[in-house]
Amino acid sequence: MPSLYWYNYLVVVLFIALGIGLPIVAFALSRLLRPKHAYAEKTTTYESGAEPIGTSWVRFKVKYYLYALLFLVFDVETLFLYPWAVAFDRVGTFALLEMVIFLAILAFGLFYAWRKDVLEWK
Amino acid sequence: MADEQFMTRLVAALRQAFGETVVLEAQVNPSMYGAPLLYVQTERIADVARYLRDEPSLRLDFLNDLHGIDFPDRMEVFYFLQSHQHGHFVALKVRVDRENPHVPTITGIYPAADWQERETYDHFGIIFDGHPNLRRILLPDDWVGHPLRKDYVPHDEGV
Amino acid sequence: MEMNLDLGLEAVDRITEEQLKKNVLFTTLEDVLAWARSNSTWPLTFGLACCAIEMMATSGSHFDADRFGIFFRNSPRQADVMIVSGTVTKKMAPLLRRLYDQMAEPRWVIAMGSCATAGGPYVRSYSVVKGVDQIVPVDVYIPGCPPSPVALIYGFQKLRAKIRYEARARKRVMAHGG
Amino acid sequence: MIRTEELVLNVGPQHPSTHGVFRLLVKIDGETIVEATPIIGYLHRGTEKLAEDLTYTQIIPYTDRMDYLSAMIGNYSLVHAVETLMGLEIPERAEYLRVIVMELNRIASHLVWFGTYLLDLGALTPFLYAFREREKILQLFAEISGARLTYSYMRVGGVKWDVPDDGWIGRVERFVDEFQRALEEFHTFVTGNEIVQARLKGVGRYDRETAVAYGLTGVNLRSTGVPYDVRKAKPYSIYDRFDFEVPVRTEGDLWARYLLRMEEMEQSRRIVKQAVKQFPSGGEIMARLPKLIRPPAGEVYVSVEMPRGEQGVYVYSEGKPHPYRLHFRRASFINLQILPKLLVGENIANMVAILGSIDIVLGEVDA
Amino acid sequence: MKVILEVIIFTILVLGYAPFAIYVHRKLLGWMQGRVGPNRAGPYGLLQTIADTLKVLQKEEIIPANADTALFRIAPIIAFAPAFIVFAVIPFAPSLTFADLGVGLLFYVAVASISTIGVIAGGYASNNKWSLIGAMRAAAQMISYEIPLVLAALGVVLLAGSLNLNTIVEAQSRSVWFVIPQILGFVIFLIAAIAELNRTPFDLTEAESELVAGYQTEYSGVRFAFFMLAEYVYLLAMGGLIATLYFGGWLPPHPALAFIPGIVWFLLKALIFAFLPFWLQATFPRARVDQLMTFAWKWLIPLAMVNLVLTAMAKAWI
Amino acid sequence: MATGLLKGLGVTFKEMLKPKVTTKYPDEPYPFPNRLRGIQKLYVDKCIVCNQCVNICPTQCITLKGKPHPDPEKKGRKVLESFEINFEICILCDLCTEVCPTEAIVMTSNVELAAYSRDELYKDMQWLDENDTNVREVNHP
Repeated sequence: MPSLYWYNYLVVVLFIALGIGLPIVAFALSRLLRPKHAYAEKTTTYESGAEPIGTSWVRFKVKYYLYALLFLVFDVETLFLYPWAVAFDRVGTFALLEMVIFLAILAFGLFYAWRKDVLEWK
Repeated sequence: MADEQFMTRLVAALRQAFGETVVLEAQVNPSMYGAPLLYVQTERIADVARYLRDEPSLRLDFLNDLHGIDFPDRMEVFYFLQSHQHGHFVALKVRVDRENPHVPTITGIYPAADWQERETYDHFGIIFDGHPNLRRILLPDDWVGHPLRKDYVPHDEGV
Repeated sequence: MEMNLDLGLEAVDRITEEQLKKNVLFTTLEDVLAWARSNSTWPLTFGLACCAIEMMATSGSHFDADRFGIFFRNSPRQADVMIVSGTVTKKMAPLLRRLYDQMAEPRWVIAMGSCATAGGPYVRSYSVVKGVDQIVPVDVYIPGCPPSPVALIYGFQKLRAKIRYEARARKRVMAHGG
Repeated sequence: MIRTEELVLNVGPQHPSTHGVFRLLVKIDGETIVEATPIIGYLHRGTEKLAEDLTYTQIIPYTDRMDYLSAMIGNYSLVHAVETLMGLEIPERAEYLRVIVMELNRIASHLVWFGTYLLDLGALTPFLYAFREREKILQLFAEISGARLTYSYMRVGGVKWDVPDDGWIGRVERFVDEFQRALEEFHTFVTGNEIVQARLKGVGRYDRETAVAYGLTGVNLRSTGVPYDVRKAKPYSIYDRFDFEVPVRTEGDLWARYLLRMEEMEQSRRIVKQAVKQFPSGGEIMARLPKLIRPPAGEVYVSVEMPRGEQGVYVYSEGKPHPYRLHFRRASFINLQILPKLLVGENIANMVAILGSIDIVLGEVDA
Repeated sequence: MKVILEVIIFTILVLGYAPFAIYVHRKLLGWMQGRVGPNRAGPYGLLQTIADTLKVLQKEEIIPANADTALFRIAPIIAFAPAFIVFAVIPFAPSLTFADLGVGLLFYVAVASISTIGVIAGGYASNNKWSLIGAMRAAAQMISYEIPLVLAALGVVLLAGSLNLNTIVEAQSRSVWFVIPQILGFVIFLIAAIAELNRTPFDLTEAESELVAGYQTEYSGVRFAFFMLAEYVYLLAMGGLIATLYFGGWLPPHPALAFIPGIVWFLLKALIFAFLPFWLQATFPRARVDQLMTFAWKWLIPLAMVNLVLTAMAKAWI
Repeated sequence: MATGLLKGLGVTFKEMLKPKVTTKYPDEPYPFPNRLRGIQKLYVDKCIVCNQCVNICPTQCITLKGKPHPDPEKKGRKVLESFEINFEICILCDLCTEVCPTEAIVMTSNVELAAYSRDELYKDMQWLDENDTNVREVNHP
């Protein structure tokens, strides 16, 4: 039933519109109520009361990005698992074996990262 | 008196190591747990402190206190040393010229002296020669004067 | 601005309270907003000295500042009230002013304890600011050294009354310039 | 080559975990601290200078405000120095009262430490429980001295107030019994918590030589195996009459310091319990003294064991009602020196935990 | 047209829920800490959060001079919208699912993780060091816990044979609730969910005692409120998902109790899991970053894989 | 393994059911002990203008002025003309009441003193005289 299919996504769009619209309405409402009195000292960057030294937009530590890479690998791989899980009843035991191999490769990758100390947060 | 004997031995040992003039005066102060109070030659204070810390029979390894005192004609720096191993105490004092106050630092021997010397500098303006980071510690860097001197006049520019 | 603050405020406070009790809907928008402001005073987590301990005790189980909607925020951006809880030294003064500047308006200041009010026991000290009102405008002064949590809660009640009064008067009301 | 940059970050003076107006300038790479510089003095109030113009009785309120978490012991440190200089005999009953309030104050002070330390670690509730127990002690203090925090209870020669005649001693006894259960609850609630253990064990470690060289005292020193407690090493008041232990551990890490402070509360509880049992039924609470105290000319340097370590008091007297020079050796001030050394290589979460474990009171650091 | 009305009613309910949740949060915390919590604003303090909301609306909004203004402004929307959008696919009652998508679970997981982008954007745009560290922590933590979360949910998908959340609930009416066969998966999912929600002991991104207020440090006024709102709405959404996946959604615990409408059962279960984090918050301290990451990568992910293989084996052979 | 965590959850859960310790203040007055140091009360006619309280005050917050006794029979004695406590800087150390030989100045346990203006914190003779609730019963131990 294609119409129901589209209907469902229409509702999703409605939710998206509301999810974005609500904050905008609230911001607009607040604009009517709130005082606006900005001066130079007020808009300085907060840093525990002291004057900040340097900006915070620096080349941040690479460690965080390594995790991002790892995540990308694992998350994409888990995506492959979803269709497999849904179709598991139909594809049967052989698919199980395939998936165990797939997972074993994944686990090996994790193990590799582990041994390479990528998982050590320093 | 045990305290007297300890002091006599201590003074003798110091004089043997650094010469007669190293200890200027010595007395036992009963209000300091009977610790000998020695006035030490100002230039030799670091050597004396090192000796007191390293000599096995003394092992005064704990710098309990360090502070300054201001008198009309001179300033003094007071050190209170203590031994965790033997449980005895020694108080040292050096005299400093008010106009040109210089004392050798003992931070190399007792890391504990670091902030206490800075505090003494902050309050009295006594300069500890060789201190790695002799800046004001309690007062702002641009403060004028040394407030614990008796002749300190507040230099107040308001807030 | 010389005016009998005390009397004026208490009267206003009573009216607002009664109206609110009757029916929230029938009060004017101003009253509702004032009610909201006065019931949600978030102080900045900012302890200076001894008074800070009593400030902590006020949020402890025994006095429970949370009852009044007093809910400590760490960032000045989200705070409404700055409780100056202790001695302000000359070294601290510029930083305190910066923190005050960084608070979002409307904002209030409580000078807690005699040190913040006028220097207290350190009034003759070389390094202490004689009253935080030289740096930031103060709304409520709480004497005591340190004021007990009861005194602080009472101070907050006074501040709430003032917030409601200000909403009616539609202006800031400061006892000393401001 | 990938190059990352370091950030210079101000921690404090307005920061929830600096316990006051302490400022720490840290250089961080990611979250790892490369260099740490403590900046103090934001609460420097010039107590030592003020004291030179005050009589000894008038200085007592100022000692309240130095280590404001343990004002009773702060009071005692000053009167102890003056009494030593004068060679005074203190009435028995006053000595017992002093010990009871001092040890109760030690418990109260450690409770604040316990609460705020767990707050630093991110647990909200222990803070509330600790303050609930502390409130009971403050109530007892308010009953005997009239204040909750700044007691000004001690006087040269004795104490200001006798016990309230409505069974104060009995209430103290009841409190110490109840407190034992509260301590047990803390242990189930916090000490046994695996996250707490994982946060504390093996972190912020230093050895015995470092601790001694940096002049650490109190729990910070005892966590490295040096059994140095002023109450035993330089006995004062009537501590020799009580059976208590000086808890010592050798690990030198945060966990050792945590356990020691918890154990100290138990030991203080034991002392109070014994003192209450032995409490003399009558007698004076003040030695006979002139109204204006003029100690003889001379110098005195004595110490007492504060909850944070050894507090030394130096008085140079010229025989006048005012001290010529008064100096406090503040335990927190000296203990804090080791901080930059401990922080290098740690991350921000550990920074907060290490700072908390040194247990500073800014009123004392800056004086 | 009917659906628009329903959605609007629902929106109002969600907006009403958030103050209620914050109120419950503060009351529960208070009771667990031996105090009474808010009790002044309105009867029993019920209007406390309303007062807070109205006050926040009146607060000035400061945009730091050094900040990336545009990003700073939209970050709260990015954080809030996903938390709200995911409600579209949650089955509240047999006949009440707004969007009955075939890939419901996938939709949920995909959309919910966008929230993180808002947090990171807000933290980065502030140009504040505390915010930056908070944002970086958020990035590292949320992506690390995303994997065990997804892997654990796979066990349920395997059992139900569908990604449709309605089908998953219905599958549980035929057998037991999935919490029983998937107990390991449930524990992993719960832990990962709490980490995704940034609740104690995983509340590292806004760790008060370490990072002042984390990524929200520079936010004031209504934009700050939306970060807060996002958190609480996301809590309910996650509670709803846990109830759906593991506790049979709208199903009554026993067929004899079927006379009570499904929506009641659903809300009951969802609220239990939405409020569970408050209890944890009252009890636990915060874990450290490195411990947290180690826990995710060295314990949860391998365990989730084991759980998946075990489930598949059980399904194939039993 | 996680027994400590579970026990902790038990502690908070039990606490939730226990009665709360929170005080009823400000709905009810807070029961302070009688010795509590709140603000002073002055008995004007008891004062003999000996100036001891002025001298002992560490912050010098008391100013008083005396005048000759109006009753000519009590020549040489003095009565108060004005008495002010600058409550801005009073630290409630209790030394003034301790030295007062006639108990003219005593403590009360009133702490509800917050003010909108610093001027209100100057407490004059009349205010201190009228401040007669919760007066401390025993002033000299």
